[in-house]
Amino acid sequence: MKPHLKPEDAVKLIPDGARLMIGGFMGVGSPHRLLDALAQSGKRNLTVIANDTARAGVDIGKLIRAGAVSRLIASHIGLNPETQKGMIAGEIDVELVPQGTLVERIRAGGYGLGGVLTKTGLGTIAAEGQQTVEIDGETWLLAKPLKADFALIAADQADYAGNLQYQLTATNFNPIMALAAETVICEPREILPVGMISPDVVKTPGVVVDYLIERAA
Amino acid sequence: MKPHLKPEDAVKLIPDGARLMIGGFMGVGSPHRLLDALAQSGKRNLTVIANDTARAGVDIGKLIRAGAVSRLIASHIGLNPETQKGMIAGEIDVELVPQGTLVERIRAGGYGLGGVLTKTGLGTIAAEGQQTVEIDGETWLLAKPLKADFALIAADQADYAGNLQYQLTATNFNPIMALAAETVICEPREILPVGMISPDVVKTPGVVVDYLIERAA
Amino acid sequence: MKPDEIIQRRVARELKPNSLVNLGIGLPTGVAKYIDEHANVLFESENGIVGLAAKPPEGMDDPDLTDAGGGTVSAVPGAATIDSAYSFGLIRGGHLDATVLGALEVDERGMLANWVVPGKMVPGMGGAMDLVTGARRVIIAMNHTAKGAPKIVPKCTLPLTSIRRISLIVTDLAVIEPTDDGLVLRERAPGVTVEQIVAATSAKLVINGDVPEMDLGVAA
Amino acid sequence: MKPDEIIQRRVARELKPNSLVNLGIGLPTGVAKYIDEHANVLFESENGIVGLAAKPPEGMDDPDLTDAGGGTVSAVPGAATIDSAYSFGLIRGGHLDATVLGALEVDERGMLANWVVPGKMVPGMGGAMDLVTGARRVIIAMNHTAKGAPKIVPKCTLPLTSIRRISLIVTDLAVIEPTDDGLVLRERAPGVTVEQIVAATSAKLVINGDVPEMDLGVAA
Repeated sequence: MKPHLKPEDAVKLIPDGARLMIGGFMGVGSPHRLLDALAQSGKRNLTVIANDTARAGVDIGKLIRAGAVSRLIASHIGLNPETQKGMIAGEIDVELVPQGTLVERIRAGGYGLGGVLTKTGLGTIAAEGQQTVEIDGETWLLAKPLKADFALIAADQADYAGNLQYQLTATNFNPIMALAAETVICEPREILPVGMISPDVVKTPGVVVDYLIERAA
Repeated sequence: MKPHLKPEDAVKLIPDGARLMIGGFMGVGSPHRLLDALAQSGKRNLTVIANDTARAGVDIGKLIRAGAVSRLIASHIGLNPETQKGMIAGEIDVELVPQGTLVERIRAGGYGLGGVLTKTGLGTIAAEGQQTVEIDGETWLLAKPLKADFALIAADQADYAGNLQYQLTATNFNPIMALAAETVICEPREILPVGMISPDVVKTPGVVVDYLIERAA
Repeated sequence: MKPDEIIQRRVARELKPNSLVNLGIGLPTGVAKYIDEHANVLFESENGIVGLAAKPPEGMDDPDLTDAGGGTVSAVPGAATIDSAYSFGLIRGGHLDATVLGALEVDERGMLANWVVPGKMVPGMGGAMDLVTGARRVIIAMNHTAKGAPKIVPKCTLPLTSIRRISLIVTDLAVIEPTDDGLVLRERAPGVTVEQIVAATSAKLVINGDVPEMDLGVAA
Repeated sequence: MKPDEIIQRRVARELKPNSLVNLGIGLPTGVAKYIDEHANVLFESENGIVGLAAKPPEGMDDPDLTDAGGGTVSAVPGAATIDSAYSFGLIRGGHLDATVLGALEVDERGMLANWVVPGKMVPGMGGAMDLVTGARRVIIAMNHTAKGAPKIVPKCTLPLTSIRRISLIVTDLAVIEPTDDGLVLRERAPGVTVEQIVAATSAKLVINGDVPEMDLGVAA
């Protein structure tokens, strides 16, 4: 059986300065209770890798508002003015990455690949300072793999062994991040006995998940 | 509704000299009826990209026995002595690629990526003549994307819109190949009305599938 | 007809039956309203679904079924859920027949700037760079001018979204196609003159003979 | 005890509870028989499943549930199906705790050759190169000699599988660990002398004091 924790105990595993991947897209498919607990925990100096920071004070936006984040790697911060303010004030070091490149960088980290070769961003300011590679006379941008200390992900159903399935657009970055972090903590909507999820429906095998967040009391 | 064909009509779409990706792993998850029809069609000079050539006279092995294949990109031919014989006799030009690199090369072709950066094969004869890339002082092998004219794949269930789901170890290369070919022909075990497969269970959206093979009469 | 409706109706006519299309948030989203329901145009949203449909009936929305703006949506029968990597595999890999996006500027080379105004607006590029680089056709849907200032300019002053040339510009005044020979004025909006279009455009326009009026499928 | 059983029993003791392990086809497959069922060692097969189990009961096999050799297998409750890309993501990405593979040759540097005999046997590397390059531990399970000829040699004469050093060699005669200082003889099989091992090995072995007998968990 997979170790299972309350959100407030799970965040105790995370030290100040940790590098976190956080699933979700504008908060959809984010581990809401885990983010609540993390925002309340008073952590500092976190690096967050995520698609976005949701809206002001919502989901990942709670971490921003709590001043917990000093570095952010994301594709979009447009709907969270607090993140933009933090960036402009120099309080948050923000690296903006095209969304498709961001998810492939995370995948490359998890899959043991050396980087991502893409045309996206080539010749734009998003590519400044980045390595390029010539392949058969064509130029490709080389984007480096991303890894993290922790992945904080959300799932629809988990079983006791940590097998995960996701629902609809709450899937997004979650299954990709599950392979790219040293420690994977998942907050599922419900937890079921082993054998209740068909092997063909599992999108993340339990073997890569380290902790499940228990259901709300 | 997705166009649907009998196997013998589907193979008429495939010209001599075509480049084919064929799903399956030792025949498991291969499009059996389509391969039967293709082997009987008298095609010549095909390029086949597949994990293996199954056993002598079985599945992809039927194409080998029929003399239809002049070029093969695969990870393993050890269980089909006819393929080995063809290779040694110079009748089949065989490129052996590590399995994990092979599937990533196919994915890169389908995902619009410039190549695969891997440590696998580095420093071995499998890497001879291949480009390497230095990233932060580390050397990575660059393996190039693969694309094909046709992907011949198998699925467990399809719906009328071509959405596909796969079963157990019959999944293997099929969903990856479905993105990497100009024309995708799928032989499902059963075909269901639209709405019978949950969106979360679909592994290949119907929009990338061009033809379904009808059920056997 | 309102300017937005002109743009949306005209863009709708660019979308082919049985094609896969990504509509940007805002004005482009409204294009869906004007697609013939029998055309079987399938919408994908980069947050992970093929088969996106209109807003759900009141009280029937689900927080796990959303568009790229985070708003709840519905889906067509036969929709498919995809993760973010697959979503951008479709986009980058050339499986997306068209994307419809807004613009801050488009220039004579057909280059697009739509993601950042340095020092002012830093939203991030989200999926825009992948969409503009990877979609088979990139259709820009925008008002011809912003606060009276032309948005179709000789050369973008804002950072580019991609160095790939976009396919078509549809505005409330005109349809313009970037080509090797420059920006070709293809159509006028109903009642708009070539002179009005030229006056509202700071880029050079290539005008070949008579410029026909847009066909919007309905009386404007 | 037969040579294969010695090897399989000894390798089984290397596999840690709650770990993910890939067993090569042939002799390594048999290791599974000797794993404590309470240890929750999970087997993955590179053709796409986590949670592989023994052969199915007669008449209960399914053609869509197979191992990497194409033979039918069963699965544990809580198994998960994965596609080939994900399978090698697990392998290459360091998520696989151990792989157990056969060998044609292993040498003093700990390099492995196990996929080709040029001019004679051209099976292809299958997943071997990824497994040897990516698994956290690579354990070689093989007979110490082939037709009397040593398989542990000064330098591989056959093409290498990877330039990554393997973790451990378990044979019917010995347990040997490749280190920076060379091949260290760690254990003897029951009843086998150090002299017999040295005689059956053409590579130089590092022998530090007394070499203990293997603990196989049962009387040999």
